[in-house]
Amino acid sequence: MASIQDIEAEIIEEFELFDDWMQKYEYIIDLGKELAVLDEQYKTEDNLVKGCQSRVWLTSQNTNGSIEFLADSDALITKGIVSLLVRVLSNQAPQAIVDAPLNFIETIGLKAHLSPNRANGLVSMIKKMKAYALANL
Amino acid sequence: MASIQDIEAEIIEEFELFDDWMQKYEYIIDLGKELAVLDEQYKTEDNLVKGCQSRVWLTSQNTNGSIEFLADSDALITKGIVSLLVRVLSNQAPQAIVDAPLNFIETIGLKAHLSPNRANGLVSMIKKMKAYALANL
Amino acid sequence: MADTQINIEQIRSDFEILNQKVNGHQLVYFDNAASTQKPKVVSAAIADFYNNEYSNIHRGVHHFSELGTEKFEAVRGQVKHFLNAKYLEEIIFTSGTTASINLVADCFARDVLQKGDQVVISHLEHHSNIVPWQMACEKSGAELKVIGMTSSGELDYSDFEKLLNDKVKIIAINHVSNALGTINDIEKIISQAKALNIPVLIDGAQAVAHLKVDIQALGADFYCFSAHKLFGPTGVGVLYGKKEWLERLNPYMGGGDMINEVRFEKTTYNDLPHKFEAGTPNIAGVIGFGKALEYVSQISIENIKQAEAHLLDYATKKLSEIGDLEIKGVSDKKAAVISFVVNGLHPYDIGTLLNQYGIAVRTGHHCTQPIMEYFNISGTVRASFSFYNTTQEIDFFVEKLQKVIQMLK
Amino acid sequence: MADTQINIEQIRSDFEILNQKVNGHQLVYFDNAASTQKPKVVSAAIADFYNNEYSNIHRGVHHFSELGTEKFEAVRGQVKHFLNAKYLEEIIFTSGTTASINLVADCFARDVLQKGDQVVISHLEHHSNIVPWQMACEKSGAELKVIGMTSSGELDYSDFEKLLNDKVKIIAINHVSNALGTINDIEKIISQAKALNIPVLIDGAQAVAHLKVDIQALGADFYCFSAHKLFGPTGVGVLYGKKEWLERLNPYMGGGDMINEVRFEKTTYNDLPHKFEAGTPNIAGVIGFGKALEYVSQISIENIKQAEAHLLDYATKKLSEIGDLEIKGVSDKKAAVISFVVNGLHPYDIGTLLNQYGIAVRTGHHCTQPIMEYFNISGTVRASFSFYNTTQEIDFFVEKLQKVIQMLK
Ligand SMILES: Cc1ncc(COP(=O)(O)O)c(C=O)c1O
Ligand SMILES: Cc1ncc(COP(=O)(O)O)c(C=O)c1O
Repeated sequence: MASIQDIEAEIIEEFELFDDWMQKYEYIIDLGKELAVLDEQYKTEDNLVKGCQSRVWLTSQNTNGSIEFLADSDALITKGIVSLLVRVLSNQAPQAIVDAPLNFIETIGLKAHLSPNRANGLVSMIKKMKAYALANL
Repeated sequence: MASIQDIEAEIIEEFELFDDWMQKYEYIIDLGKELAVLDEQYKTEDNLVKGCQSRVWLTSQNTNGSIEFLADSDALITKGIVSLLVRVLSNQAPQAIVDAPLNFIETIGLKAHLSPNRANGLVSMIKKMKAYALANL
Repeated sequence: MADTQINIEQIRSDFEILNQKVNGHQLVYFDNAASTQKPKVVSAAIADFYNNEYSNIHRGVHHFSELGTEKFEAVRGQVKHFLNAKYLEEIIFTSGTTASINLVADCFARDVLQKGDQVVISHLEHHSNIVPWQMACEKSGAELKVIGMTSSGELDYSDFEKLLNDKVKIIAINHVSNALGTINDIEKIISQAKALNIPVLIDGAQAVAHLKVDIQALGADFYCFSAHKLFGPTGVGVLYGKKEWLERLNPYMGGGDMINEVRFEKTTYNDLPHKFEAGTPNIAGVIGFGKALEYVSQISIENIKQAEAHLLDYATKKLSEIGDLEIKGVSDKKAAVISFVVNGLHPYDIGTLLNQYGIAVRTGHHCTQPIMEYFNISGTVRASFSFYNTTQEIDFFVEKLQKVIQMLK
Repeated sequence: MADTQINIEQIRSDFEILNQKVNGHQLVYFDNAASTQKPKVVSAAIADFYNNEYSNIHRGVHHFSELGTEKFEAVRGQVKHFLNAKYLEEIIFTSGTTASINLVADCFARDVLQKGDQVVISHLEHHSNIVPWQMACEKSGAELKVIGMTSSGELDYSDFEKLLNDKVKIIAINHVSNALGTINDIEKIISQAKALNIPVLIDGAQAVAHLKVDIQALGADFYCFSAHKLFGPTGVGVLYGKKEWLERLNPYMGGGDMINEVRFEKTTYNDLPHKFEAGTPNIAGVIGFGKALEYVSQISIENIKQAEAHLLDYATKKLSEIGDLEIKGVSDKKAAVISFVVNGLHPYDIGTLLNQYGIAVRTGHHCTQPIMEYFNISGTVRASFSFYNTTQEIDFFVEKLQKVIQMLK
């Protein structure tokens, strides 16, 4: 498995290909569409991450010290970003997840979506992912 | 008895003598000092005119259709202005009191003291004087 | 001008922000129901007051304290005139609509409502006209009753009639729905309530910028709104209350200015309106609000209404041509608000992409979750217009919206 | 500069109003305890926000809504830093000190106080820290207890100790008396209260502009102040509350922003700090307040304190030389406030005549009637200084005061 740093670098490279915001958003939307649909059984109140604009569901699983995340959102753009976060943080060791700076979000120009003001659930999702990793250290 | 108009004109004339605000205020202060002290028996809660900066007491008496006002204040400047109002409105017929425009206050430059914001009780006092006259029409 | 009776060029130059660029595009501000922009006279008045005349007001004998008091109290007069209220002391300044409603709800919970009484609101309310009443009911033991809504986004008036009975101690209804734009028939509601002697509070937050309110003709007992939705500053609200009611209710907050005499054994309260205005008010905000009212009266609400009706018609027609787009709230009496959903698309996505074109719309539940629940949707995209908007802006918006829908499909 | 560590010329040029003429004289503004003046950066920030960036905040996905939210929330961070609070969500924005105190008092009346409980305030309080507690006691059946004062204008600490017992459910005390300037020993009060686990609310309205407040070091459970007394805009207040307390108390007002989910059957509340911030806040005011805090931190509270201590000493000495003049409040720990009476003369007369010389002082009871009653006077003349005042202004004031006294004698 590639390291978090490697995957982040990979994503940054992918985004460098885009000339304008439209291509970028189209890509994110595609990512959102492609993200494996979360099984309805996981869309529980417990797995729901608060965010009054769009909702995010997240489940986490620890298999021999490697953590897997499954997630979904009702909004496509949020879902696209969710897919990036899942790609970066899934199947990593708990400590690596806890330490992940997630700089790529800013580099690829999506920082605004990660502001706590967005109320799209992403900030809380990251917090939850890290908290889960921390609990599984 | 001179009419309200005459007394107002008289007062305006008196104030025209003053070159600056200091003379004017000195005169008002003197008027305040000279105003017959209201007998303590009249300084009742009932006769008190609300005003949180300075307090005014007012009693009114109707003798054969001519109304007499007696008044006092705990602040000298207020008392001076009270004395002018008493001078203008006392011993007049109720209708004349009700109708009195009291323009002299503005003409002699004391309008600010009569603003409802002053909280010096003067506005309420005038209201009370007119209300008493109205009730004695 | 082509669009309206009013000189739109002139007007747009009064609102400097309309020249701003967002993401490389000229700002198209269609979030007026959340808050309107301010003509520059408003901020100029505020800045001038702070820089050249500032002082705390009420009871100061010095020059600037008097001047500020005069200016502040003059705005009370403007509001009285604006609403055509009967008495100056019926105008209470608060920090906003929400504060105005909470004031009444809390005073009612304490002074009026009893266990077994009922409070009537509607399904169309903003959270600010729901939650205070839930809290008041919890405090007093009264019961909350809700007038239903119809699929066109209107009040269900027959339901309202069924709810009327002498246990109802207050009815609280918005004048215009912020989520759907529906102009409610509050005249009807008030007259039916009057017949049973039930007081009515109108949440006028969305009405005052769009239509003429004559409070004496209406006969409402309370009327609440925010300055920031009427081209004025944030942090200023109005509570109109009928004199008899304001006299009957005890104060909401305690503090400076609202007292007559403070003794530890017993405190007596000041006269109206001060009884309900504890503490230093938003002096500069109120003075700025005075300028906004002056500005509005120059343009005239009648002209504003006309201009907005035109924009609403135009946009409704244009949007109706977009496939899969459904407008929520289709009453034939509407303020210039269009809420819509596009089949299968999330409002958040649409709003995010429109923003890339410099178009500001609001997305989400608009603080009206019960309405969203009624339609079984998570939210809408809401475009809300003001008289400074243009049909050109609507054209641009519709064009980009179609593009955005394509991207998301 | 001769006066202080700070460049007074530079500073005075930041406050444009100090150049105004009143009745032909340069304004001498000694009414700082009522409200401070604003550096021009404050009004400039407000005007700029309204003209170029305005939008309603929270939950908007469009550019200006995001920008506004960021700026608004950044000020919360500044306040946290200013008070050295532990958590961001301990900072609640209100409309003023009075609103902050009412919020706590009302929540306590509902959630904490029971019949037989006691609330302790002091004889030195502003009406805004008396009346809300009287109302809370009336609602809950708790009893109001008052710490006495001494003839020097200090709290009677031995009296305070006598009032301590486990029926006391909250102690509410001002940090600095607005009428007398006394800096109360709140450290002592808080530590004695802590020993009995009694929460303490500090009314810091008069403190924040004059001395450094470190809320973690202090250990107060609640701390309230107004922006307008800290060189900021009107209509903005702060309630600091310890997280445990804010979590325990239920919301004060209901409305937009403070909810998580609204259902007619049941509404759930948002997290801190939003739980206590219902409705559209005073966005522009808070952003302006951020500028004021930035300004204060550039000057530094330490420098402000020093400059003001010098002014206080200077004025106290000068005034003490005037016969028949008696300073009320002679604690050796005082903020830059001098209240005085002149034998036989009414404060209103003195204030009125000083105003003719362009001197702004406050006269009356200063919203502290119990203090006036203690001294058996109807009011005082209060000169209160800020760091932008000068000893030259004090000289002018003292000279004219003597003249005024002569006129009135
Ligand atoms: C000690 C004290 N507490 C409370 C207040 C009330 O502040 P505000 O009027 O800003 O609510 C003041 C202001 O006069 C004060 O000096
Ligand atoms: C209908 C309605 N009521 C109440 C409010 C609350 O107004 P404010 O947030 O200014 O208190 C709003 C504003 O969104 C509204 O649209």
